[in-house]
Amino acid sequence: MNTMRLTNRAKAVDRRPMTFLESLYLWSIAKGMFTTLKHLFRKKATIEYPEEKRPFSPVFRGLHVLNRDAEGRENCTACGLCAVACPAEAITMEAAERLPSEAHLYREEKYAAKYEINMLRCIFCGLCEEACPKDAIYLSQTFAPANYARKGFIYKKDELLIPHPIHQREAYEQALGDRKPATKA
Amino acid sequence: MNITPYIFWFLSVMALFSALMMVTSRNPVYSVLWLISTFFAISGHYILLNAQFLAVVNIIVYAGAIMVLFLFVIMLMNLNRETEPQKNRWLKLIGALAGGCLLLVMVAALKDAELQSQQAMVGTGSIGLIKVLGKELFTRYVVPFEISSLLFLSAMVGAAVIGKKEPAQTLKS
Amino acid sequence: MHLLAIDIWFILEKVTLIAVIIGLSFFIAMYTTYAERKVAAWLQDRRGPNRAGPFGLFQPLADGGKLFFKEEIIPLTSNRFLFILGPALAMITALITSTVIPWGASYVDGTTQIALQVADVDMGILIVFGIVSVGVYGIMIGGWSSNNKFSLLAAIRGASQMVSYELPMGLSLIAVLLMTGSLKMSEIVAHQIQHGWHILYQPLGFIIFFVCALAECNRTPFDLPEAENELNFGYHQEYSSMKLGFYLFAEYINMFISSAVMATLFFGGYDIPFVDESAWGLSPLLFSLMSFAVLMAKVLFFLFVFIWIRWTIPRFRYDQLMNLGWKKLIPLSLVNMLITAALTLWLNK
Amino acid sequence: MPINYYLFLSLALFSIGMVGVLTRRNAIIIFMCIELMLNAVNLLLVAFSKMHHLKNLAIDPMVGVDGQLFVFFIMVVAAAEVSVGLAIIVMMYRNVHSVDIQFLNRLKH
Repeated sequence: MNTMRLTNRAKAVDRRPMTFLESLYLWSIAKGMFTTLKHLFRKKATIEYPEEKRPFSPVFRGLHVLNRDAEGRENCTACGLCAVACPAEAITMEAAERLPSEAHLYREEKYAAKYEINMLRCIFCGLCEEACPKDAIYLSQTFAPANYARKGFIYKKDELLIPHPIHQREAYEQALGDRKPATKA
Repeated sequence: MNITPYIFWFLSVMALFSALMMVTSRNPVYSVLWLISTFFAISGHYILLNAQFLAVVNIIVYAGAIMVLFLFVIMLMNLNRETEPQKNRWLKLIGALAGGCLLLVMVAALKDAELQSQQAMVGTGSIGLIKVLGKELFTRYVVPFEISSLLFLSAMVGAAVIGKKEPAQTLKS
Repeated sequence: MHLLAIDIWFILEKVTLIAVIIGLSFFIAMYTTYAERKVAAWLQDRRGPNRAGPFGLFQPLADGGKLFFKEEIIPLTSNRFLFILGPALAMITALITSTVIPWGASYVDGTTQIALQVADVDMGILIVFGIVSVGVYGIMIGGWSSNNKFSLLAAIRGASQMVSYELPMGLSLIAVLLMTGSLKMSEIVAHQIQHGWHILYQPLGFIIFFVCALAECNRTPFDLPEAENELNFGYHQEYSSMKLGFYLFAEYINMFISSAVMATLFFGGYDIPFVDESAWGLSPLLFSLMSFAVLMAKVLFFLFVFIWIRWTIPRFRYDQLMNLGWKKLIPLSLVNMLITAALTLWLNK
Repeated sequence: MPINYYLFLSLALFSIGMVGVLTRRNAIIIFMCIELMLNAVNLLLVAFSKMHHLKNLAIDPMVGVDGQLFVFFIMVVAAAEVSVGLAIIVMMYRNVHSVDIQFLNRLKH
């Protein structure tokens, strides 16, 4: 017997013909009934989803969020590094120059006028997050919801942007989740 | 006010109507169902006569076992309206006439019989109860009873032997 | 014709009783579907339906509502009349059986006496058998009139199963009848109250009866006529909407009634074991209600066992089912009957 | 009930069964008609037993039991007959693929 033993639970199959008592199956039936009865009192494995959620692991990567700084200005400068880093080519963007009157909206002079992520393509690898020099994009702890059309999965900028930290404090906190990114001051 | 006659007439009409439908319907499955309805009507009559045991046995044996067998056979042979063999019209007419004549003759013969005035005891009387029947069956009629069990056994064997497929036709399953 | 003579109070009493029993049967059947799902979930470490109402208690209502509002489909090539007759028959035969079961001790208050039993006839248990044997037609007619070969095969499967399991059922019952000497359900219960439950004297008979009851109700491990997933859903394959609901419902009512019959025949009916409850001096109403509650407790226990078995034991193969019925249960019940008969003779000599 | 009613009812049922036997060609239906005729006789036997019971109640309370036992035996015989008869019909169907009794005319040749 040179076969490798993977576990210690292997058992030789008993191929002896059944005795008369065994062939009545009475004991086996009783045993089976007892087994199921035991499960009646076990802890239930169900997690009732909308009310009760499984905790995420710290490295979980969900939908993307475009970050704002503490004053509520968008971090993104539309440098395109995330799009370049993306192995699935899910990110497209168009840059625009900030007007003087928009200084409270965008942190840098250049900003993303259009920013789209195709969630059908995205593989949630998190490379965009690593590529971003401005800490503008990171992957949150929400996961992709359902939609009726393909078009619904192409997330526009307004769907990606995190809520305003001053005007919508609660929603902002919620969107941040457990993983608070180190916002640059 | 006594409702017995009403029940009697209702059951009689039901029995006769179902019997007629049984004979005249083309679809064999319908025939079986109408015959079951007839048997229920006859069972109703038995209950009316307080022959409770026979009423229940009639349902168990006839409606519950014999007619199920008939239904089985008909369903398995897939008999329906289209495959039903028909006699030609004249033969049917003559058959109906012959049956009618039988009824006529018997009614005419029995019309003036001296039973006229007799009554059947309805609703009461204990002879239809299982206790009385059983006692009689197992004392006075014990020999016929045992013989009938032999008859059953032989019928069982007979049916099994007849119904068995020829060895050549048996499919290995 | 004293039985059928018009007595308005008598009729009123019986009609009320019938209405209550039918209502009860429906109610219990409804909540057995709920219990089935709940217990199935618990046995599999799940939670079961808990969305509709507290603990999901309105789930059966939701299911019923869903069935009612589903589209009613009558196949074009089916036999319309029989297609409708099938589920109706299944339902009627399931409900009629409840008439002869004594649901509790009679309410005796001075001269008025109200039996908690629709008809205490001499033929009691035989009537149950008669109705059960007629119950085959609901299945056969439904299966045949669907004009679908799978339905037809399932119907024939079901019918032959029911016919074959009626025999050991009847034979195991004869042993009980030998002990009581009466077919009257009320007397069978009275005999047990006096001499102890039949389960003590007839354990083998009870096991046979129980197995046959499982087969008669088309419950797992004998649910070949309606194996949902692998045998094409059985005789009600073409049914939809409330007609399907009737078939499913009739099955649960059958379960309820057969539990009641088992409790009555083998577990002393409405009797409380080890104590003499009639000596407690309860008021007649309370006494009747208590006896009814005791019977219901036994019935609910059996319903639980039915469900428990369903989620434990796998289904038989058809030849195994027939083998068990004809080659094991019938000889066993015959032996049981012979032993009982010999012992009864010997002890009564 | 007057015994006449039962007499004529069972006569009518018997005749209907008779007509069925004469007018149908399906062996199974003919068989069923015979069952109907047996049942008509059964009904009459029970009615007669109750009639005798009523008439002779004072002399012997058990009179009339024989009639009902007779019905019981008829049912026994009918059950046995059906099992064998249906087996024969099934056999016939297997051989000629029809339940038409006209086919059985071939037995003459």
